[in-house]
Amino acid sequence: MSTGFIFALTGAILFAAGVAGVVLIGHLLRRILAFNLMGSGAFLVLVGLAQRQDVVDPVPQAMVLTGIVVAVAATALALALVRKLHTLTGQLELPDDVDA
Amino acid sequence: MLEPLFDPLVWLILLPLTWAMLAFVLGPGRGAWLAIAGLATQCWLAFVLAQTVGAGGVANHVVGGWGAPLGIDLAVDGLSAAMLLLTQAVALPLAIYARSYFKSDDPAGTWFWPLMGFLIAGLNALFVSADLFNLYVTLELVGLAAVGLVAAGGGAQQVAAALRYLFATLVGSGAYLLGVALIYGAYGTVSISTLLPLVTNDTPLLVWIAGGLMVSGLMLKTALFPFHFWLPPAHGGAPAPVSALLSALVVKASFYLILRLWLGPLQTVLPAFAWLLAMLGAAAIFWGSWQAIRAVKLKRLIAYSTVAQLGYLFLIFPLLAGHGALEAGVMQIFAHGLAKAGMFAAAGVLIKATGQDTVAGLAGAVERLPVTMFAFGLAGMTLMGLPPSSGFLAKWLIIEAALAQGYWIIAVVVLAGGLMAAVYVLRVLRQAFLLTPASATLTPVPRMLEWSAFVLAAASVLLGLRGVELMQLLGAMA
Amino acid sequence: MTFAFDLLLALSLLWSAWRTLATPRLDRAIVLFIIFGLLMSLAWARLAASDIGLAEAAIGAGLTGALLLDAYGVLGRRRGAP
Amino acid sequence: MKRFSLVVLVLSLASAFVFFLGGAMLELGPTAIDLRAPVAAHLAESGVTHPVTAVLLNYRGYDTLLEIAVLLLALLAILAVVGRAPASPTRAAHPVLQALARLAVPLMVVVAVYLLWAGAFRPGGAFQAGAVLAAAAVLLHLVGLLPGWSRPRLGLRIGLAAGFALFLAVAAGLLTQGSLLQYPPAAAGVLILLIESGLTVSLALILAGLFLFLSCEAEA
Repeated sequence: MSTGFIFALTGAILFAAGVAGVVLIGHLLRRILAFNLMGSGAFLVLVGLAQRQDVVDPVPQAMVLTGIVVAVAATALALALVRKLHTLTGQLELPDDVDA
Repeated sequence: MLEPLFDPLVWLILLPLTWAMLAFVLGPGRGAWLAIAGLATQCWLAFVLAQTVGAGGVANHVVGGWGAPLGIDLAVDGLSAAMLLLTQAVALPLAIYARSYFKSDDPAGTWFWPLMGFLIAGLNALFVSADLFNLYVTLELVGLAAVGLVAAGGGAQQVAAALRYLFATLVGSGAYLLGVALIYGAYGTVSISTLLPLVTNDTPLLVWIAGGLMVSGLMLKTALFPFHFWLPPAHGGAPAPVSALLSALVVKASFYLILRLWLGPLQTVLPAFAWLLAMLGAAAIFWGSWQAIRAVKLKRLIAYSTVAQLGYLFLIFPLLAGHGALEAGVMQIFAHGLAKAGMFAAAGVLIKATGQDTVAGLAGAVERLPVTMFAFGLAGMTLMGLPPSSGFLAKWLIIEAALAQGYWIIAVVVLAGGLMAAVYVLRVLRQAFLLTPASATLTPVPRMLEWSAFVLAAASVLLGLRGVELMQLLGAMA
Repeated sequence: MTFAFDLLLALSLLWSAWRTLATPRLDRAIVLFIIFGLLMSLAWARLAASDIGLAEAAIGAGLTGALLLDAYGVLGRRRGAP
Repeated sequence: MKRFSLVVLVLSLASAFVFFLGGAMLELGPTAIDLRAPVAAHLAESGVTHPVTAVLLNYRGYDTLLEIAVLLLALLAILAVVGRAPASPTRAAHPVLQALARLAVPLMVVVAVYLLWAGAFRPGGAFQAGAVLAAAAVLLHLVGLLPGWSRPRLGLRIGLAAGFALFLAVAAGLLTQGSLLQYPPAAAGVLILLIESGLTVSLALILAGLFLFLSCEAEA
């Protein structure tokens, strides 16, 4: 089993765990962590699967660099929103959505 | 052949990026005129591009001169040209509307112009891209801009809605990204034109999983039932110009991408899910309409109507193998885009004037704000599908395609959806026709707000009379 | 030998990810997440992707970790003094 | 009980997903397209010798242009969310820590410049350099030598947008060569270094801004 394949498989598990975390966990900071695990999983699959013969491929590597920057941008925005929500309501979980 | 320096395709991306950046540098609350001038130019560019595509088939731009699969290609066919046209045509009146809507001290308007610029740039870049990874970046550009617009300057409800929306959109694009990763693993390329000849009938299981991931992610972003949970609070809670942009354009972008994958690189995989998507679409029509009928708040009602109207788009998937379904889908995108932008804009006027966001508070609105209520009525006509509106044309085309292929059940769903739309639209109109209560006070509203809402709503009706040109444009497919 | 190392690294990644989501204390979860980020940059090095490894260490573990810790500190302090 | 069944449902779905995905990845043959050959073949014309940098800033430079837009946009969205916050007083740290920071920061600047310069032919480049500079700014903030940012003044806004503006201007200017971002091979190296230098400064400011704007809001 090649290095690339091992990490592609690891990535698949991380992705699934991350999505399960975002769906199941109510605490917002923890959800942000889960989202980041999900992103890391997708990145590992992208590079690992492309390099499953253990030959370096620069194209997916460049794509992952782009992806990491996008992920940190999204994380920072999510944190800003969580902090704002905490300032306004004192809560770290999403309130129920009501039409009133 | 157009001069590369003046290629409208590229400038539709560069121009909004430029004015968004300049509006940011100009500072808080500035940049309205910059945006309006930029959008006016973009309208013209989209029109020129549509004419070129209508005459010559497909417009291409090879970024960097490398060509796919090494570089990134941009391509515009009839479908992309139509989406570009709709985006600029909806955004320009909404920009004029927003300039009057946001007062100088409104915290929601502080960074509205650069955020809107990035949103429009992301949408245009999405509609022209022919590279699956590049499409991912444009999806994130659109998603983060939309979340920023929802959250801007808002209270707890709005921030919570934005967070819900953010997690939905991030999980959606994450699933899409994993799909792209699997496609790259299977074929070694993410360029749509390079993938097309590689996709054969003995598709590997990995590509099936990739297709499932990408479409599920995009369904979440399109708010297809049962993934619609994030849409009503986000679209119902944002300022009116933002709601209008999101409902008219943003959800359509991810739908467009599903359609693009369906007609392109995933054509051997996705048709297996056609009836599943159509069933969810039908469920969306009934559930969204029912919630709209019951809604207390006016903007909530319109947001649930969006959930329902998006359902019609998914009815076309079982019909795509036959004739006329694509035209029906695009007509529905246009009809709902223009009508819903007009309706949210009108609702913004009503809320500003009456000072409350409830259906009950509308009593007497017809007397006091006739133009706005007329706009609301015209937009409602399109949503119900009354002739001669474009909504009628869209529904007619869906029914025609369904009956031609023997799927009468789809025709029944469309007719039932139209009736339910009539119930929630008439519910608002009936309330507005009541006598003004003696206690009601009305804040005066700028004329520009009323008229830009009217222009959008009227366009949604008038398009029904000029649908042929749009159909011809769609004939120019890759 | 390299296979064993890869497997160990993959398992550590999964373990730290699991603990990040499951550990009851939030501050530990964040520290575990930073550890996860550092393990990720090791994985990138094993995949001969030093560019990503550098970026992951600086941005993924470093900046994201700092943002999370800062947020945790502020939210914790607010909670302490209502 | 409902909660428990949801957990079981999601976890079993996730396990099934991993099972099928792993199996599907195992049965994969060689790919029809191999981009390594064209990446290597055009490396001489790309203006840099490090393949990842060539992909990032030349072959797929358009992705990177949009990515900088995403980053600038995220900062903008944060500003829109945070709203107006008064400038906060800095918490002065222990003098030893401050002295250490004063020592570390010039070193980090040197590392950043090295990373930027190295990017052309080996791992490194604008992103890593910008991240190191941003880390230096965060460090200065943490020891109390740099206050959190309340609202971006004109100068700061120009700095935040400059890298993106430069990239956009070069991309559009190269339309004269035939298409967006089509570097002439002779000038590619210089243009890429120009873009990367601009990006380093703006990326550092944006990444630091993600921290410093948020940090300011917290203390308001």
